[in-house]
Amino acid sequence: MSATRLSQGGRIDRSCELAFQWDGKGLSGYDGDTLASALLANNEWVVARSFKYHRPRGVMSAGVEEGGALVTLGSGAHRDANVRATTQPLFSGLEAFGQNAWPNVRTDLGEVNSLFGRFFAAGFYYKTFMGVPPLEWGRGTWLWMQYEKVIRRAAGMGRASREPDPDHYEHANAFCDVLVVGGGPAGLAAAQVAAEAGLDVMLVEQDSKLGGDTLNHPAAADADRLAAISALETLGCRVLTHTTAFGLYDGGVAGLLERVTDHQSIPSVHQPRQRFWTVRAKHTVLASGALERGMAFGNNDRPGVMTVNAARAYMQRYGVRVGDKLVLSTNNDSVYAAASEFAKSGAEVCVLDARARVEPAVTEFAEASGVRVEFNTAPYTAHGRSPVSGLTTARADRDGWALGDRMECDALLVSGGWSPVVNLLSHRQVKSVWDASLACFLPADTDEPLSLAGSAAGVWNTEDCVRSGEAAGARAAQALGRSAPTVSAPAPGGWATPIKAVYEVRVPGKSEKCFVDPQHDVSTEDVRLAHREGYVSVEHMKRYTTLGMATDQGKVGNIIGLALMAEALGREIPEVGTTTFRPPYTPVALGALRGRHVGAHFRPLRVTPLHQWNLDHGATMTMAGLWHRPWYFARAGEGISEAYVREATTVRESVGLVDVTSLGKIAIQGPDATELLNRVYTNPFAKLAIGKARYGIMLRDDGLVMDDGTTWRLGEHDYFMTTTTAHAAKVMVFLEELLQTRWTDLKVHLTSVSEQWAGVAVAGPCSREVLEEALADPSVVSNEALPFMGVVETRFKGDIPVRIARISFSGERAFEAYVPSDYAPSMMDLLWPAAEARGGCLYGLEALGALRIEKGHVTGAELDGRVTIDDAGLGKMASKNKHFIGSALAKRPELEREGRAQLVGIFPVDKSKRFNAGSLLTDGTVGDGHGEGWITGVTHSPALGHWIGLGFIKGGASAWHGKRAVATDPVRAEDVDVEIVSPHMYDPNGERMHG
Amino acid sequence: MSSFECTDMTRYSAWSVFKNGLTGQRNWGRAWRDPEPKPQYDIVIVGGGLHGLATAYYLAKNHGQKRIAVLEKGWLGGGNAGRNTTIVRSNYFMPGNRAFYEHSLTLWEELSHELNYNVMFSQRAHISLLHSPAARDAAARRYNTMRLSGSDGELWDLPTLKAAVPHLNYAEDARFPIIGAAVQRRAGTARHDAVAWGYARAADQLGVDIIQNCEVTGVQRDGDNVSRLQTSRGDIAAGKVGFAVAGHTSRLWQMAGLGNLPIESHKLQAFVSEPLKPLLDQVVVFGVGGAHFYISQSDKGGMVFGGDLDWYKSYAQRGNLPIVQDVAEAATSILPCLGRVRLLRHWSGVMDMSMDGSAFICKTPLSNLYLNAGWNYGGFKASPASGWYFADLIANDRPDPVIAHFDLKRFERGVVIDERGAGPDPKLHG
Amino acid sequence: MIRIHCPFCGERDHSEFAYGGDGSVVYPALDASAEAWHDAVFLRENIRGLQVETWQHVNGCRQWLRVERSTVTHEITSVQACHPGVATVLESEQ
Amino acid sequence: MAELATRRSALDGHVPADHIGEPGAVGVNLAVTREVQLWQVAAWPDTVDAVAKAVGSVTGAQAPGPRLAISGPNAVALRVEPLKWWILNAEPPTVASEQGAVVDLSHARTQVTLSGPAAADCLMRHLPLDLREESFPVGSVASTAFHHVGVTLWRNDAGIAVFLPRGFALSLWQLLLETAAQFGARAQID
Repeated sequence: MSATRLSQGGRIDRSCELAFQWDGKGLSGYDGDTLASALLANNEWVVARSFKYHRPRGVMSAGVEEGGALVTLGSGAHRDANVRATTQPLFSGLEAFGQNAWPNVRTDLGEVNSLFGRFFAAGFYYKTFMGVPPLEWGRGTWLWMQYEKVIRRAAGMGRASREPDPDHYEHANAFCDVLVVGGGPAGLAAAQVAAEAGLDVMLVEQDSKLGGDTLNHPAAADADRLAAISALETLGCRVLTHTTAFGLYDGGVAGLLERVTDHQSIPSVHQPRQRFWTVRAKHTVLASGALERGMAFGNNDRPGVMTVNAARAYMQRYGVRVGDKLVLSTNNDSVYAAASEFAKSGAEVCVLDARARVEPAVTEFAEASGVRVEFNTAPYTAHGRSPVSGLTTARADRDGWALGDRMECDALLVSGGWSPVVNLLSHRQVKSVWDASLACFLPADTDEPLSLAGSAAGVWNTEDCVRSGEAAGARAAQALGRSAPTVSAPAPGGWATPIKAVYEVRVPGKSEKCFVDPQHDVSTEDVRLAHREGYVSVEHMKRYTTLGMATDQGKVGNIIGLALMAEALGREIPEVGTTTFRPPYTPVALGALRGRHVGAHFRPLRVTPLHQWNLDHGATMTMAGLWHRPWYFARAGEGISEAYVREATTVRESVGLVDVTSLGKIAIQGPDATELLNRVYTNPFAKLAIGKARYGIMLRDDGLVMDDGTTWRLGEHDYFMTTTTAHAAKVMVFLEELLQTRWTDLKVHLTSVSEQWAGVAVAGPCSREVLEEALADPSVVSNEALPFMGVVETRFKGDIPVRIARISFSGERAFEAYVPSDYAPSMMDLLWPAAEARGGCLYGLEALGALRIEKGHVTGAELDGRVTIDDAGLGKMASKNKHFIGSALAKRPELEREGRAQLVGIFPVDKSKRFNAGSLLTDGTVGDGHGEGWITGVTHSPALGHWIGLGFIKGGASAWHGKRAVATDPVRAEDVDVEIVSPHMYDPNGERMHG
Repeated sequence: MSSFECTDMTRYSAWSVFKNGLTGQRNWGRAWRDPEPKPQYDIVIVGGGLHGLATAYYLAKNHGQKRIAVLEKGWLGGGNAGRNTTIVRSNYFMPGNRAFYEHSLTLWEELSHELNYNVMFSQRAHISLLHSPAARDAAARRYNTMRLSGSDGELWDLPTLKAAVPHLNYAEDARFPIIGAAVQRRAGTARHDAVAWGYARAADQLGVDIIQNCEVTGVQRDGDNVSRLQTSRGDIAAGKVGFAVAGHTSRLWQMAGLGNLPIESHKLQAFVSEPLKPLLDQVVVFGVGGAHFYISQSDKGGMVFGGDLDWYKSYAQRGNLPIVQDVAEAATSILPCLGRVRLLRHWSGVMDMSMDGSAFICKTPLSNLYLNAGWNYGGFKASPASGWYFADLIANDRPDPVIAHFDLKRFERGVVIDERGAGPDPKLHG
Repeated sequence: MIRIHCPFCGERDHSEFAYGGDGSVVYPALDASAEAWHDAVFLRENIRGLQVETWQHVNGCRQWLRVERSTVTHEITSVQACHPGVATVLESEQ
Repeated sequence: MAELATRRSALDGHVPADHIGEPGAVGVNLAVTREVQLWQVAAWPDTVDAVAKAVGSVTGAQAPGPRLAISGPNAVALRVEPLKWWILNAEPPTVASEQGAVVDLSHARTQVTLSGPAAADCLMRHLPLDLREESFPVGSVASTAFHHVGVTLWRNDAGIAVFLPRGFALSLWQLLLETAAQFGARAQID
């Protein structure tokens, strides 16, 4: 009554014993085991509990299709839920736990759910839990949410860690001529033929070893496998094992997941846990194999019920025979080799073949080994709990099935037919074609550079698979222009006796719980209920019953569900439909998909050449798009508020320096540069003199404001444009689009020189003196030589080239100086002592904001993509004498309507009060809830001595003269009476910057 | 009630579930009939998605209309109804949008009772993470508008957020440190398929013919009037016709000979992880540094999430790898524990992306043709109000003031209802 | 991943490119009417099938490209530089 | 400051002196060029030949065609865009604006050269380009995306030179070092 680790055979290394923990229990296995084979060898039959009814679940397969043996691996931050025990290589020190059960999977109190199973039919939750039972009285969602809490706790499978994942992952890119998916006989043959034709071939295999199903054959057959592997090595074919091709995408691109260290006991800290490959192949051969499916019969989910080929794998590959007394149930020829191998190893074996008769050659060999065969027989229901102890059979009769006999067994092995793995083809939205004679979906033809080979193409015999692989390899070679021997691909099939389609064994008048999707506890009755209720399209059935939506995506259960629905509808399977498999083929950790782009590297950080210099001088940084920029430079005892007020005050009183490198900078060169600028800016640029700069506004095509900035004329055909930090890339791309697609007659080159030039603004009454001290020739910045909006190219001391414009964002006398980036720290080492000597300061974004709000200068907070140039108070910059980008659509009636919200300044009525940006401006009533306007920015104005703001309000300042306005901010529970004023709140005539 | 078999099981309740449990679940009837199309209807709605079904339901329920058909080319709810991340919220602030989405949210709150179908609307709160004072102020404006117009909205500081969602990435060296959140507590998630089925069943009970596998292949005009629709199941004459076929609006529009629309079809991917025990109780939204990401956990335990469009026009319901990577980067950067959580499936839906990110519910150049389109990312949450106002428009042949600007002429007038301020580029309105 | 054959750089992942939009739109002259601009800026044929569209090889040679691509299968049938002068230069050098 | 100011690379102070990562052999060498000299020369579509000649006169060799670099006795030219060349380590030619345009990008890019047996593998962990010797031989030039940032590559006798936009250089450098650790690596600046 138990599984046995055989003393010999298999592909495990019995000299290398591995200790591991299962649910706190110390067990051991061997190198080469999977967790599943090791658990079976230790007679651990119940390894999981099902989703809904908490029925005991054991190992049902030996591969990725596993719907039963899902466990949790590791603990703490390394905890990994829902791991398939059947694909997890065993390593020394592995820790695994049962999940979805309490106190443990062997004794789970959740099993009480099974008692109420009759009420938990598919979709029952759509019909209740809305209100107070029994008749769902009540309103709203409150009651549902109480039920939902309980439901959520019961649902879910494993428990994920809440701690940050401590592992790292990476991406990798690869290119090849031919990508072969699957390292079974067909894949190996395809790779070899393609490589022999001189192609660059990559072969990926999800298993730890190459060989595919031949690994489940007696080890004596290994010669062919090893020869094929060494041939690939000689040919220089790239082979990745532990690697799953999880998705096929456009352009011949495949996504692969390589599990680099998941099978290692103590991985190197420098190796990633997993690697996500993006492979671009010119041709792809899918040799992804086929999966054996079961049949629906009573208690077919019990531990001890598994596929025949799984049991064969456990014996031939892992040296574990799952029982002494084995019953095999089949509807096809594929089980007889395994049956005779079991018998030869000493087990008592009985095959129940659902067919009336088979070709004698099929059973001869097995029977000679002592296998008993009963025809017209199938399991009706399994008995025993964990594992099964026997079964009651059903006998085929004219009307279907009739109750048969009771038999004893240690394990019930089932083969309901084979399903080619067409999932990757399905990712390409190629629908597969039903083949009634083979009872499976076969891959359909496609125009894409894809070939199917081996059992993925419905070829059942190993020799045929090899030939099928050779044919696919040759086809790939020929498609890529190489000569290769023409090999004719074998036709699908290969069984001596046709399969008999058996999906469910049901005896009239009897009912047992028969599972279609064991992981989600979807039963045959659920499918029939979906039919009764009209959820008959395959997608409705799937969604209503949740069939095929578990972690195996219905790899084996879907066909049974389709067959049952077809039967209920009295139609054929293809008329019900096929399911579309979505990537990934097997689930992929998000960590692998993100690679190294996480945490601090989620997005690349952009820093200015002054970054370190700023930090060294006390900067606190803030983010601005991808940039880090100085926010404020706190001195001892200061917080942000004290610091920025001091900085802004210093700028108005003496001088301040601020890093403005992050502004976008574009070199605009060529004979038509002036024409380009004149077309994209709203204001005239045709007559800007060399050595002058001009502030400009750009609109979008739809007439709303896109960006602002200054453009400097350095030469006849040579301009230097600055954009806002936020829109630098967007402006560059838009100008490139204009020149390359719309105005191709203009000779203009654009080059982003944002990275070439580091900039600092020197602002304040003492700004000129500071510059003079740093310049080789101080006279170039005198008021006469460099009047407001003048531009000069000159040198700092130390022979540092610099271009300087006298422009001002602060409203003070100010200059922007740009030097080649590598010289930026040297520039600051010249400017800063000069500024410091005059009581100057370094300032950051917060003070910059305070200064610009005082002046009513707009930034991204105001230019939010919804305002017109008039709204922003810049209407005078829109030329009436020329057409420019946006000028046509800016004239649409709503955009020119009277009473639109206009840029204004905002003062508190009580000057001791502050108010918040993001507040709405109202007339004191709620109105329609949208208010009369809104506040975009606030600051404590050092110059005015109270809080001020910028914002928009209907009609602008003039309409609100003498009227009450309220800055209302319900989310911060503040209402402040405010006065609406001109946005130019400080030095409205601009006298300070002209001197 | 026409041909619908009315049994005492028609009404869903704990009682009916109990009784059916005792009788082997044999007495449930069809959720909706499978009628043959009739040659003529008063009103034909093209599109058996959420918007079409809701429209038919409210036409029958609110406006007493009879002889209504919904034509669906495939299976009900097979478009974006079945391919979204199920988020329901009303944090819109532009005039029109604000009232519209708020009305939708109030309809959601009673929808399970209204339809007698549990759509599992769970008001688990919608949390938009904030990363800078500027972002907080922009959110304040939006949420203040919500508050002032009778909705709910809050700004959370960091301690409040940490208490509610302790396992977000609060590290100071995070690329975009979190400073707080803007929160709508009444927002949440619903079971997307259930909404389609619930509307279908409720509409069917009011006599609406829901006809699946019925593709419109031609629109026959009689001057400025639609006279009949050619379908894969025969010609159908209609008094009034409503189009509600997200993703494919342009095709029908052109079948009707109406030229071009301010719409492009783009695809948006959605993602679900393996099922897990409760890990996240709220909807969390992240948008900074050019990234856009939203995540919640379904009742079944899957983490359901999504990000941006694939950035290029497409009618293909399949996604590509760059967005898969982007979304995984965002997911694990804000919830670092998700690194080991596995993606189970990713798929994509086809969106009507409009030029300003806002929808159309409007009359058309044809006197008896009405348009419901351009839902961008927002279609799921909008569906109850969309059906409500579209039904009202069709029944009364005039737009309710709330949808006054949901018309095709707004771009000629220069009306700006652009929630993102992104301008006339459909792909930017995610 | 769509693979785009850039006439300068060769075949590359679409992630290096930025999608522009409908390449059949002819933008009117700056002095054209608001109606003409409205149609160009706001109305789209939204083809289901082969369409001409623009992409910029933004992380490559920065060329704006005119690409013929199916919006259903994503298959690309032709790519050329939008700028006729650049297209000529590339043709002569390939 | 009477003496000439010195240039400061974006990676100054960020180049580890010790062996990086996996002990043993060095799989990747990462060398930062401290002072890059890089000029861009652009032509108009109808002046490509003339500008190519001007570029050639500076490098002392023919101007390279698309995706190529050609090293002349005096300097190297890289063809980076259909109408643009980069000239390394030399003063640019004089080009009248009717012929084209010249702009200095010496400070705009940070040059890192990867060499060693795993250099291409290390870069291909990040770049969607086939950098194996046979596909990207010496003299090849390509621009691509490195974590959303545009970078330009050139394989020369010393290895694969990567030109990183200066502001992103540090961030991308950190990613390269992280990746290089699995191969065993050394870094240097000069």
